Amino acid sequence: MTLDILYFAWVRERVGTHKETVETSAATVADLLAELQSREERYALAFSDLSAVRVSVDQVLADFDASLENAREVAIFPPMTGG
Amino acid sequence: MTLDILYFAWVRERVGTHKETVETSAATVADLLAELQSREERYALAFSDLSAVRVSVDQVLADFDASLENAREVAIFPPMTGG
Amino acid sequence: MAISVQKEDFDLGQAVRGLVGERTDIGALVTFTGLVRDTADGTLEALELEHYPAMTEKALKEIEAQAQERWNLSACLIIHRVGKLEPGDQIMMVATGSAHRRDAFEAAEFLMDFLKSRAPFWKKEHTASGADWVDARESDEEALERWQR
Amino acid sequence: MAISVQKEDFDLGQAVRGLVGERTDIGALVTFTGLVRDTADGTLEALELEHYPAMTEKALKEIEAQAQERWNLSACLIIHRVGKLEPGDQIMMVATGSAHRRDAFEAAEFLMDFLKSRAPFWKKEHTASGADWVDARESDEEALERWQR
Repeated sequence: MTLDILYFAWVRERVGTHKETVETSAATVADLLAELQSREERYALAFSDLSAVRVSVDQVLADFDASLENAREVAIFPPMTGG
Repeated sequence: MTLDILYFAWVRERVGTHKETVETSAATVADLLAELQSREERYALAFSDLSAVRVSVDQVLADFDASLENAREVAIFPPMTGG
Repeated sequence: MAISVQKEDFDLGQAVRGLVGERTDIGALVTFTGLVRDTADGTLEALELEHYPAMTEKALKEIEAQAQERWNLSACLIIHRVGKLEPGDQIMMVATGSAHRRDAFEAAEFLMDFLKSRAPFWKKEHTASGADWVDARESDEEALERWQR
Repeated sequence: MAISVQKEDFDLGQAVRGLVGERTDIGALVTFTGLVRDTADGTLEALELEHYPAMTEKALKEIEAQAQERWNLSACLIIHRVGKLEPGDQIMMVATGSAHRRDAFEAAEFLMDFLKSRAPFWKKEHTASGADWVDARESDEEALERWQR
């Protein structure tokens, strides 16, 4: 499937891009992260501490074991600091 | 002693005056209220339900058994409804 | 640290700007504004506010001092109007500024709970059928209890 | 019922007047304003706010809907700025209006607790010695827990 992946804050800085489109067969968010980490050092670095990373699937906060079935857009970012 | 007595809200309306100066030898607020009640019907009416009445001595909220020693100003009013 | 009892209306934005000024140590600012609420049947013509001037300032300063003692407040403001107001009019406001939001929120609630039943103001509602003094609410006394420690 | 994400500053008084309008059923109005707080050593040059536009509106609407469901709110407003701000600048505000103060206070605190760690904003502090992303605070996660029932 084709997936848009967005990165924010220091995750964006470490990955080096704001948005990319990937072809993947990952079933869950965790699978997708593992796939990216195995692909290039910069992903491995950005996701090295998963406790410091949050994800959303189609603009809704999700767990790492969330399914990517029918997903269009995944975003990866640090804990939010709004307000 | 000479005491200024102030009345507010419906206590003021029932007593019929905002402020008066009285000569009294009342030792406590309760004594003063009893003295006023015995003096005239309008006081008896205004203070008939003491649970609906609050008092201050020299601009500080006080209990009915508060001493009037050295007091200059007593105010009698319903529970406050600020804010 | 600022208290005003006045007949005139106030502007929330202006009051807060005056309170914050050029300061950069305030991260959180909470305001409460009390407004004249119409009666359920929509017949309120005016709300009249009476107060005890000699006691008001003393009471407000005491309430403010207690808030300052309990929370880390960088800024604190109380404005209370008196006189005759109409439905929708602003009655009063408090503003509390602090480094963090918890202090600002709690202090504002504390100020309001004390203002409601410990500051010498009385409200009279005028409707077509006459005028009535607003009764104190049992729930306002209960609200005070949670601050007793 | 009103949400805005914007670069421009806002005026608290104007925002609240717009929210209340000609209504006469709001007795209590609470606002929270977040301001750019300088670092302890006074070296903050700017605070940069990044967000995730496609998700922001969704998240804010969801948070607001939850507040509406839990409390009797007559009016609700969220304004959040993005971009580069300076110490003392306003970052964001919420306003909640209700018949009574308890609803307005609790709903405003609820909105803030969720905005802090469930709305997709990230803050970066720029000082003379460089730029650093602001860490999420443990206490903000704890603040959320009290709303879980």
